[in-house]
Amino acid sequence: MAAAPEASTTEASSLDTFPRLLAHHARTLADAPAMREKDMGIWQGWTWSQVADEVAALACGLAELGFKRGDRLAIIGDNRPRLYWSMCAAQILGGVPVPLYQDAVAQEMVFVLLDADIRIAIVEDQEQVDKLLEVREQCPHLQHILYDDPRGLRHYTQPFLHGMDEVLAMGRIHNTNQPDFIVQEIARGKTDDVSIMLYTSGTTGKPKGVCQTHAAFIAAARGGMEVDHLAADGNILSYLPMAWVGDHLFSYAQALLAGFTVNCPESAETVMIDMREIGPSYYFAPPRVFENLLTQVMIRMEDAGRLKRGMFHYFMAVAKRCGADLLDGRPVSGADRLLYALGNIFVYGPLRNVLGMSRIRVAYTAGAAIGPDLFRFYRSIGINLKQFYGQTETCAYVCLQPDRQIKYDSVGKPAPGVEIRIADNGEILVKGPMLLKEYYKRPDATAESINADGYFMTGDAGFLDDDGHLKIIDRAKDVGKLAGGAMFAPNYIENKLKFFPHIKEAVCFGHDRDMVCAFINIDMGAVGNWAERRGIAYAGYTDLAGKSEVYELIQQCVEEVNAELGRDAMVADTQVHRFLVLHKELDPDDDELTRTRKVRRGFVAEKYAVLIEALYGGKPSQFIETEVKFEDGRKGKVAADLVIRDVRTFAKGAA
Amino acid sequence: MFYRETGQFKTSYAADQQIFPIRQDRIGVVLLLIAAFVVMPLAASNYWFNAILIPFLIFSLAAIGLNILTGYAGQLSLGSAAFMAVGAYAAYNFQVRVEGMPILVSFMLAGLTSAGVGILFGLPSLRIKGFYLAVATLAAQFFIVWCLTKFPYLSNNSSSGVISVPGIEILGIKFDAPQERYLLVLAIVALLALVAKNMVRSTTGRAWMAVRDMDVAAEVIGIRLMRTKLLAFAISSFYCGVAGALYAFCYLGSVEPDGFSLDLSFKILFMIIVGGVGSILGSFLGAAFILLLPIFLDIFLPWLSALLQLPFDGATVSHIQLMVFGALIMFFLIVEPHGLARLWQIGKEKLRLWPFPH
Amino acid sequence: MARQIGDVILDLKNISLRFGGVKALTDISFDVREHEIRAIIGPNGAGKSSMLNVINGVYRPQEGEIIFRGEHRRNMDTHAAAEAGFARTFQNIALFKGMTVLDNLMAGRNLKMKSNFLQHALWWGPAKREELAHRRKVEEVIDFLDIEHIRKTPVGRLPYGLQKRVELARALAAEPQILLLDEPMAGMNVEEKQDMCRFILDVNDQLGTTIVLIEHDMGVVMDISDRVVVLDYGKKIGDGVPDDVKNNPEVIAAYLGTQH
Amino acid sequence: MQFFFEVLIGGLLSGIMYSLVALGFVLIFKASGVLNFAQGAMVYFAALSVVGCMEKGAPLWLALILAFAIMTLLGIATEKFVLRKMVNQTPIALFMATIGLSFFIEGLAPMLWGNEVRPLDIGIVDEPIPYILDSYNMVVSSFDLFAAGVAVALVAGLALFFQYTRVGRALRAVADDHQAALSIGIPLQHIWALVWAVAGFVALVAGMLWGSRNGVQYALTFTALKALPVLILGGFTSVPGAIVGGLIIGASEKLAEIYIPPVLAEVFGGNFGGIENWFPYVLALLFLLVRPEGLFGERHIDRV
Repeated sequence: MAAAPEASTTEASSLDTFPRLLAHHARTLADAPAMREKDMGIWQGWTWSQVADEVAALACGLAELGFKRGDRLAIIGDNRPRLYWSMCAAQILGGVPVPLYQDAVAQEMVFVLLDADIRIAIVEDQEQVDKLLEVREQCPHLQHILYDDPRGLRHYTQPFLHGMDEVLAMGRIHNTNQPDFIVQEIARGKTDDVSIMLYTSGTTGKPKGVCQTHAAFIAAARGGMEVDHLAADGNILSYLPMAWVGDHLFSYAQALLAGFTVNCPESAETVMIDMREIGPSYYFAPPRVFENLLTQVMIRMEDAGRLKRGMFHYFMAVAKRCGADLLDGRPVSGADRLLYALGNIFVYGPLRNVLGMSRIRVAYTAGAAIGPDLFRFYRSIGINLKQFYGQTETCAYVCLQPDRQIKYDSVGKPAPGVEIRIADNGEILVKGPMLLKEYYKRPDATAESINADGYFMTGDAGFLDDDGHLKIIDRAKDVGKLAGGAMFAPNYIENKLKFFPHIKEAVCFGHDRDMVCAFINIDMGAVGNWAERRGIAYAGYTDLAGKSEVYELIQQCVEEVNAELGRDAMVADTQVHRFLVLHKELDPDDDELTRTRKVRRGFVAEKYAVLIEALYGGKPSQFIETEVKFEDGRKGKVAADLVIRDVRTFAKGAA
Repeated sequence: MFYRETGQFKTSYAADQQIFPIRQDRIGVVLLLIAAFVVMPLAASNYWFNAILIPFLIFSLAAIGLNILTGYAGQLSLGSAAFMAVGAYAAYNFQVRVEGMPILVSFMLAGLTSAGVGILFGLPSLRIKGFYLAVATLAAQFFIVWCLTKFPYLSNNSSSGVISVPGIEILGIKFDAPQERYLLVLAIVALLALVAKNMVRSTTGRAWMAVRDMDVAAEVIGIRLMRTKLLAFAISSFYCGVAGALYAFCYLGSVEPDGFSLDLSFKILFMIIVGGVGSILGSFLGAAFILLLPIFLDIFLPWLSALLQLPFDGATVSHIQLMVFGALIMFFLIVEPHGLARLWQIGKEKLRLWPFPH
Repeated sequence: MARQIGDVILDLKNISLRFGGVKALTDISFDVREHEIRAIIGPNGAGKSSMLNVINGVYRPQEGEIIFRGEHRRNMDTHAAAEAGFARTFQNIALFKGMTVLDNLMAGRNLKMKSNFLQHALWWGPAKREELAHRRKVEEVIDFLDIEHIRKTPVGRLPYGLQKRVELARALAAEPQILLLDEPMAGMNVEEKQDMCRFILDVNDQLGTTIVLIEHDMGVVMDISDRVVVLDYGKKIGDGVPDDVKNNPEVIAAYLGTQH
Repeated sequence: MQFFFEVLIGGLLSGIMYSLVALGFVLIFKASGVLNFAQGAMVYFAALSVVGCMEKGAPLWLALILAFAIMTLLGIATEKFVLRKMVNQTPIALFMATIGLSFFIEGLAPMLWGNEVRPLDIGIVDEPIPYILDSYNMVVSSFDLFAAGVAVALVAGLALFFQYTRVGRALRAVADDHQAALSIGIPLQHIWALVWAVAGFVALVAGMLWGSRNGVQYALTFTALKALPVLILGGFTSVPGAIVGGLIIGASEKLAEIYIPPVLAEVFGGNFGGIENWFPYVLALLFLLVRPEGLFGERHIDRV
């Protein structure tokens, strides 16, 4: 024991690249599970040493195909073990993996494929192969395409297509012939090498390739690991796009650092079932997933018998009263403790179980503001849900909520090693080891985003409260001014609107105008259910959105928000005066949302200019026809005569 | 509610295909086995052993036998009692005629003898189906009981076929006391129940169910109807035969052929209807229910008559019993054709999804 | 495409089938080539299902000869047909309703399983090994037909379209050489039909299975089959590639004559 | 030889009695596809009801009418509370339900009317017909002959009922094809209730005859067990089958009863009475192996 600490420190200090981390786990956690994938009806598993072998073989195979130090490797597909392994394989060879969003259409991929000079792409299946074949002419550099799942590809005879099985076989031979090759390649890696390129979806302009080093992601991963005490016995369910920085941090960087097990679901449709089977200890989901879950819980409970429903609501009230306090270690009366313990047996425990959250130690949400009620619900039933804050450029690592210091309207305290400053215009500036190295081939953009003091300009507006917790208001550039001069933070208002389960999306306008107006998207599930219970018949989204009962419902929500805004002097002037319910759902396929489901404000404003005009022109209604793209690529049109409503506003400071 | 399945994932087909894939169920079964093997022998009275536990286990075994034939293979039989009789008399004959025959071997041979007779009476199933076959099994019922009465050789020349079995001794250990006999029966029944479960969850069982559900399709995928049906008759009769041997040796001690009447066959049929057609668990539940119901009525009806001040004599009680039996059978067939086992399953589903209703 | 249609593997010669006095099939001859999709079409009551039933031995024709891979037979026997590699689906779904999807598929492989009931009774040992090995095979079929989510559902609870798919899966589980499909798309909506079409083509293309199918939807038949036999009142009135059959006056007459 | 004929005729005449019970089975099976195991219990119940009513002072004719009313009620109740609720279930399940029904009736009947054995006198004496005894020296019971006459009359009556009444024709339509019957607007449930009533009537007649011969007692329920081999032989759906089957079973059973036990006794030694309990079954079974569809049944082709 005495000699051990020293040995481990020397080793730990040398664990500065991901391939070295993998090699380390292959030795120390050799037979512990590294990865699982639901396939063929059961969870197929790989231990760390098996993963290391597979990765080595894959790296050798890639080398045989001519993949060299500094090359970039495109990775396209759902979360599959072999796709994660390809990342590490590329890193071993000193290359840079570039994961792409798998649900993007072929033309959207062209930009990245060209921008990153992709020569070799590893893709999941026939679907992705077909996309790449479609755009191959446009990408002259693309030399090899490797596919994971050979299904349906039997008759594809193109010489540049390779099954991963062949490449692995080839690599194994290579590995046996030159056993030192991999060791040497790993040794050649440096911690300041770029380890990954993640393209920012970019709410404006073309995507930019964010280059992050091993050091940056390892620092970010280590900070998170320390705050949340992540350990090798943990499990995570990896189901979010591999191209998203969060997945890279949790499922790749932290998994390799802490040595916990990454579990890949069977398919996108079975995520909930797979989640229940695995029972992850570490879980991430965007707020809308938590929101959908809660809606489902409530809908399913509606069908329960009277007695059970009564019991459920009783104990949920108990949880609301004291659950979150218990989790945060605040004092709670003995009677409430007893009731909560009972509730834990009859409601919370079983509920966590059916949601697949029984074993969760930490759950995270980020990417959008989460409603306080929603947040509170999960914490009150004993799930340690937290928020964090970060960008692709900061390895998704800026602020974390430490245990027992959870505030519902903040994103937590600066994470270990991170410095935060608030600029005069309210913009949040951050500095630390996790900052990007550069934007790929975009020195101009790199220079623009990092100021002279070495701080990265996040583009978000916010402030630190008295306890040092960061609160986000809006995108800095979106914070505008009303014609009257008052500050206008559209996101802030929109989030308040979106906290109502009936409102799925909201877009507010008001910059340089004399009042605030809003577009609303209703939530099809929640409002549909609401309508059914009232016996309101409807045919599809457009019809439902136009019902006067629905308008009535939404108007109530908007007025409640107005009342809330009215109470706060800072934003009282930005109450919503007029609104309309859009005739179609905003959709990434129609470019109205980003792939991460953020509103493309400018695009929407342009596309629906006629509606904005009607809002500010005082018209009672407006006809509009819009083209929509269906999932299979077909196009169609939806048209409707949209009603516009005036809303009651409240005097400043009035309740 | 008590199920916490989150995190119980399966990494091998072996784990996925085990009899109780849910951990809480496995714990429950272990507790049940401990209760049956350890707690009961210490806690139960002789009345419990003799009047409830031993007959319960024996009838469960017979019900498993009938369930294999009727519930799994879909061949209705009304002659289970006759196959029990074959088992009882075969075991008796092996015991008294072969010097030094171990009792367990006798039970085994009794089962095999019964299986042989079962195959014989199963032969018509190759050409006839449904009611015709059900009626044909009545032939077995009447013929076998008649044979046992009329051929003195079969009862070792005792008058009118009554046999009194010798005591049980295994490897020098006597099984005389009620709890000793209980443990013997329990061990045999538990083992055979496991064997039955193994069969019904493998190719054999699937072939039976395939023949039951859609015989033409079964034939087309290569299942041999003849072999499958006869195997079901043989296994079913084996179980009934062993149950019969236990019935004679461990329960009554002295039996006569008329004790294995059509009424007994019906009783076993009722057990599987109430318990659950096509369920091993159901066989136990049904046996318990049908066995406990008269005991319950014996207690409840006098109480009721006192309450309502109606004169219920013994005959009336037995008439009410008949009516309750009949009504129950109709009730289950109408309301829950898959019996108590299905109710159990529904309840379990509810608990697994708790607090959600479905 | 890359799919190679091979030699004749199944040859039916002068088949006649009667039920009592009713003639179901009269002197019908046609052949099936390896790897092809062969359709049998015809108006209601033309004897299409009877034809399939003759091919895999459910019915025994009074006259004729069935030659499968050079082996001459007076008639098929269902068991022999199954062993020879015939698998089929039925017009009115003939699944084992009380069993799960998984068990239905496992039952479909029963001929490949060699352990006996005594080994099953003991379970541990050969029976278990065999069971698990075949489970793996069955999972491949489940994966192929995208029915992972219903693996453990009793088939009786499934909607019609899925039951049809499960029946196809059960047939595939046997790894057949010839697949006989009796109206695989009957009663389906457009989307389900498209799916089924794709699966049939996938089976033919990727597993190389020869397919004989009966179908009512002429569009589907003409799209996916290599050759078509047309029956009417138990007699063959046309045989050839879809385009030829489409223009055959006798076929047109039969269809016009019965559809109105 | 004379003795042989005497046995044969006796057998044929008692076979007619089996046919009567079998007839009840056939009626219900034809109309609803249910093999009604409770037919024996219904015979018992009907006979007991007549006796019971007479004990309460009703004359025979009134007792008969009352018993018929009771049987009709029972039929309607069975249809309404049991069969109607089991429309989607397999025939075997329905069969098992009638076993339950049989138990229910076996409990209900003695609850209502008491369970002691009682004689039933319908005014027909059971003694050898003097003429036949004199001329052929054979014992032929006048009662048996009367029973045979009743049976023939009943069959004739049923035939006329089926052939010439609207209800009868409807019944036949149902028997042939449920769907077709539905599509021509016959309420299936009424038909079923009616058919149960008719079966109840047949049970009543059988109960009268069996009861007055052997006394009204629980053993009357066993008549169902006598009728089952008749059904196997004659087919579940054939009225003539039930008659011919009954005759064959009756005759062969009596002959077997007389001629087989002595042979067995000679071979094995001992007493081999009681052969009639199983002989009809084995006979019917052997017959089935040769001709699975029964005497008059139709060959069934599985459509797939």
